[in-house]
Amino acid sequence: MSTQVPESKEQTESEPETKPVSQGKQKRDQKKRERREREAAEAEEQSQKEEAAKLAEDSYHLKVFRYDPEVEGKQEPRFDDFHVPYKQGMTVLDALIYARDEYDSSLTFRHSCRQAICGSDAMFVNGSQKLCCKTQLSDLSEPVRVEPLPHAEVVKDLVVDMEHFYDQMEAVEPYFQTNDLPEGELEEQRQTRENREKVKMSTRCIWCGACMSSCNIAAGNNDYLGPAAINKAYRFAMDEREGEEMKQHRLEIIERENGVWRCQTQFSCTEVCPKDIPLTEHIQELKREAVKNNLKFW
Amino acid sequence: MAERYSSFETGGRRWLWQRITAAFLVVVLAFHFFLLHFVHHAADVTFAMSAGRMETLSYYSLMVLFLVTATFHGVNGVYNALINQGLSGQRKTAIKWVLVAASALLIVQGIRTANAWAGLPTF
Amino acid sequence: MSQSYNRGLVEDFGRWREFSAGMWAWIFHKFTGWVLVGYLFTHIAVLSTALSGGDAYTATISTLESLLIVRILEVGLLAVAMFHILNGLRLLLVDLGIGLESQDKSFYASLVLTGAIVVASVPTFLAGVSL
Amino acid sequence: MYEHDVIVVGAGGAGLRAAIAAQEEGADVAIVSKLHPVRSHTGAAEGGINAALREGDSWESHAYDTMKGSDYLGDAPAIETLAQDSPEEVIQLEHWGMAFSRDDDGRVSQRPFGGLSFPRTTYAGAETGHQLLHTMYEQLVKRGIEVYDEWYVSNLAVSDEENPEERTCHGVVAYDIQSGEVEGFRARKGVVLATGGLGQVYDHTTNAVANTGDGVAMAYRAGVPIEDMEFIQFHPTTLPSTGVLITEGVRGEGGILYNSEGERFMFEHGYANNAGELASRDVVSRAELTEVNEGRGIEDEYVHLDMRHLGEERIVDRLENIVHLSEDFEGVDPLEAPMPVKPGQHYAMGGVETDENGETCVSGLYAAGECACASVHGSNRLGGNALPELIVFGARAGHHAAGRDLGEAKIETGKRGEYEVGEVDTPVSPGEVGLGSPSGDAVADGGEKAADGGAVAATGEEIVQRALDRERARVDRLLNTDGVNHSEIRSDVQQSMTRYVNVFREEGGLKEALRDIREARERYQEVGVSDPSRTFNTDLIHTIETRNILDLAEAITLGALARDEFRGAHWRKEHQERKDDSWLKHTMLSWNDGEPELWFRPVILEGEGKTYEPKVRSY
Ligand SMILES: Cc1cc2nc3c(=O)[nH]c(=O)nc-3n(C[C@H](O)[C@H](O)[C@H](O)COP(=O)(O)OP(=O)(O)OC[C@H]3O[C@@H](n4cnc5c(N)ncnc54)[C@H](O)[C@@H]3O)c2cc1C
Ligand code: HEM
Ligand code: SF4
Ligand code: F3S
Ligand code: FES
Repeated sequence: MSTQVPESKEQTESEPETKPVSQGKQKRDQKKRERREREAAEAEEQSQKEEAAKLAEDSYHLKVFRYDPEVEGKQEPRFDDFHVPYKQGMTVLDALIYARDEYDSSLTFRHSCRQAICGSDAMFVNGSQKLCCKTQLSDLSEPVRVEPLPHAEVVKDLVVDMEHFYDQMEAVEPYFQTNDLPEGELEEQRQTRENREKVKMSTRCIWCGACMSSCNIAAGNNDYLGPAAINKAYRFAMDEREGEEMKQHRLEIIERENGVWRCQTQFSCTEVCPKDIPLTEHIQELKREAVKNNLKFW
Repeated sequence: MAERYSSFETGGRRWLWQRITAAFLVVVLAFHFFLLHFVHHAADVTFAMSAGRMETLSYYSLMVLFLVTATFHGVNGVYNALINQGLSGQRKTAIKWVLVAASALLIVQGIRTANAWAGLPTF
Repeated sequence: MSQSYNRGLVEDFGRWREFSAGMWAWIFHKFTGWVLVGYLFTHIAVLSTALSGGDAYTATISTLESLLIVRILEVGLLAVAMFHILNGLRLLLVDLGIGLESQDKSFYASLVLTGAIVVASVPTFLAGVSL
Repeated sequence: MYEHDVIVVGAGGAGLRAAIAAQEEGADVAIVSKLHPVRSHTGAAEGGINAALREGDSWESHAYDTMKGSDYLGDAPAIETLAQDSPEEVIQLEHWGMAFSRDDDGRVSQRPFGGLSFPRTTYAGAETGHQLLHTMYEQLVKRGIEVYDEWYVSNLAVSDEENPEERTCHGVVAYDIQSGEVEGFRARKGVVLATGGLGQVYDHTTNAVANTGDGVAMAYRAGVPIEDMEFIQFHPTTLPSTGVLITEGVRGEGGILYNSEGERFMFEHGYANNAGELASRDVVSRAELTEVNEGRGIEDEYVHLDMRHLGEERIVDRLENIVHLSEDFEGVDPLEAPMPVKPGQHYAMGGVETDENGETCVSGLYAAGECACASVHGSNRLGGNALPELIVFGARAGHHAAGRDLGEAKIETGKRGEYEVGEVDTPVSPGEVGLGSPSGDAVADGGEKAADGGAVAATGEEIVQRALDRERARVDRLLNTDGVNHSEIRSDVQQSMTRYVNVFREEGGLKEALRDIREARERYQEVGVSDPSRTFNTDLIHTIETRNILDLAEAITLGALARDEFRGAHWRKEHQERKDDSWLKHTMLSWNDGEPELWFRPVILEGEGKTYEPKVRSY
């Protein structure tokens, strides 16, 4: 646990200067003074900037969830308001980046690719799970409320703990397994186009966790595999290259107590998936496969 | 990891039965409602009329089956809902047996009532 | 691991305004299912008066049926049952992989149909009730 | 302190392959990555992976195409290794279950790609990189390889002998983003850098926000030479607000570029009278920028790419994902309006100098992927050649680091063999600010001087510990300083780079950029982190990254200024021809105690049984 609060800045800065001061230190102090003046000016400028943005017609009002276990004033969660000047094509992520770079550099959120492929910026925007980089501000009503993903613990601001999600993803043996690879050195396995087409959508998952966050069953029951992990299982179970025997094994995995049977076809996963994966459909298909499979032995 | 899912209680059977009973209930429930609210009005129901119907074996067995399926379907539904809310371990086992007991009671009581109408012993 | 903040359950149902069709269907189905189980138990309890003799049974039923509140509850029961049945059928279709793309439409259809059937049967249900 | 045989820094395609390879050799391997593996930017690659798989194709032909594409600045041993190993590696991916697109007979499909003499690009729809990344991560899970995700590697623990060629890398120092702890990682056998691209040096790039070139900068400061940094590939059609790439396919299908006057400028202004919109990437990029610079851009920023005339049916059939990209990321429906596009940074050909086994001149230190320069791409990368580079050199680096004998490398690293000292005339002195001042201001930001004295005979553990102590002090200092926000510095440098060191390079502009970078370095002396928290402090991480961006921006500009010729992606206004007599050599930069030193190493054109003769590059 790292709950220690870093020494406050005042302390370090006002430490009495008794020791002989080196030239370098003097220079730094000089700079520090200048900097403080400049900062004051900047703060002024910044609030002016915000004021101006607020007044400007083309600005968006964001209400952003803030929380930090270590920082006083943020230990109790609160919402901060940001007014961000709007530009054609601006996404929620762009607005957050702007707010961070221009107003408050401690605003914290995950992001990387800006093109809906890394899956790091799923958040709760105006009440539903959205991938921020893929959500145009112009499609939202103001004020735009940005919160961390529900049903996950908040680490700080908009960052949630993804460990549980990763654990579930990795619980379904999410790797290709087969017992008979072709002989020749440069021989690939054959796969029909139809079969690739069948698994195609399921391979598009970017592990953003939006689906898991939207599913009430997953929220109530931490053991439930959740839509993304089941979809991962689907991706392999339906891949003809793995062979029949492996498919049996895969069905056993998703059939366990907290596998597919927990899904109550809420459809919220399908609704929020930014990659348009038909999750409910995949889950339902696995249920049917599992039932068929069981009937064989009855 | 996968070990966490080692419980071999596959929910599959209960899931399937929930669907099967649902499909059955659609038909029987519709019949039941129709008979008792539209053909006869509930207000006019008397012991004698019920008794009359119950004496036919087919009606009697249909109603018992109706009772059993409805109980299974309803109680299993409740049980599922509780599991979905994260019920597990001892509490889960406890709830399970409470529900089983309640269902047994319900079914026994129902059959006794039916027997009363059909003129069979009510034990 | 660092500390974290759990927002608890507010986020579950405090958000009802943003729920989508599938979510509402799920909530309604749950609710109606529970009401039906509850009814099943009461129903059997009421019917068991038959065990203490034909007259007791007939008397109970006619007393109950003469109460407006019971009649209204019966209409409610019909609504609940109707929705549960129709949405149940929708779910059965979903289980068979039919109509997943129009799952929201079929939910609205269940609602509308339930409404229509209930309205249509109000006269039958309330007929002959003594006020 | 954590300890493993092999530490892999970065979990993109290259890092994952390296880790798997090291594990195949029986090593205890761990990955340390600032992003969870599946968040790596390899996932963004769309096009495909080149590999000579079929009858009628051969590795020789792949090598030849690559050499030609590199404009004869690639090293033959590296290029031939790439061409020879990639078929096996691609089949390996298929055996790991990667969802390649298929032909009717069920075999992996291949398609033609620019600059290739045979359709040898394997692909998985328009999401090849995503499939590759996830397939490899799955293998990682299968093997139970340890991943320290969201750990930011901020320094290498390298011994401090006088010459980089004598140094050894013993591990890394990393910062746990979630908890704020700084920890040492000792590597018994080797460290593999696989930190990816450096697109964030520019303000407009197809690269991810995390692509800040950390590995290149860290290796550079530890004394490892960096190679051919001036060669940056720009893509002509990226969306202005995010840098999302719009594939060449749009122009291939018949999309047209217009300026603000509605002119089809590729023809009307004579940039490419034959090929028009289909001219090569650099030609189109320059044409677009010329239009904007001459006042015919839209909003002084971009041009229009119009595909409406193709008709909705054809667009939806062949370019459906483009419709979504444009709508989602730019808010423009390309069926109704032309898409705004402008050139954006796309790929860095240069990087950490390695041999064909991925090893650098510092023993125990390897690099693979986009951060490395074994010199496969020379002065210009062919489409579809980066992904095979990841898996081929990732695997070699992993195997070698874990101890497999790959034979003597043909490429020499460090100042060994043939090389010449170079010189470049700069307006301001490059490198660390305040070098040589007694106050030690040069390291005020915590960036260390390489090889700064100290006992040479330290054990590996001591060396990691020393680096760890320094890093802890740096983090404390940054957290406790109330200084300039890094983001201003970063964005100034990014803008300057885009303005002066992009597809157009003029002597005056390059010098201007060096001045800007110098100024930024000075401001960076006063940088501070305003977020005081130890929990998930991205402000801190970005501040450290900004330092790396500064060093790399300078390296790119220095290289660009030194190389007075036009080769591949590097265009100089004053020098419009390729000068084979004087420039068949790699630009090398070494960080000597805070000061970049320029030198050159000849290109190796002798391959297996044949020598590649520089020819005019025309397609
Ligand atoms: C839009 C786009 C399309 C492309 N299309 C193609 C294509 O079709 N074909 C092709 O061949 N190539 C293509 N490329 C190029 C190719 O995708 C990249 O060169 C390649 O993916 C880079 O892979 P990598 O493993 O080197 O780095 P990355 O995948 O970028 O991974 C870098 C890793 O390093 C980690 N890291 C970075 N810094 C640190 C640090 N300080 N501490 C810890 N970890 C760190 C990151 O977390 C990440 O895991 C494309 C590139 C882009 C941007
Ligand atoms: C008449 C036709 C009926 C149909 C078609 C039907 C259908 C269904 C289906 C498909 C489910 C499962 C939902 C899921 O698991 O996703 C369900 C759940 C349930 N049903 Fe029914 N049902 C019917 C009648 C009844 C009756 C008569 C009762 C009462 C005894 C009942 C009580 C329940 C309960 C309690 C649930 C669980 C609800 C929950 O999830 O909390 N149902 N029904
Ligand atoms: S299935 Fe969709 S919503 Fe769920 S993690 Fe994958 S991409 Fe995200
Ligand atoms: S939201 Fe949950 S209940 Fe099933 S359909 Fe999706 S997993
Ligand atoms: S930033 Fe990568 S998915 Fe949004």
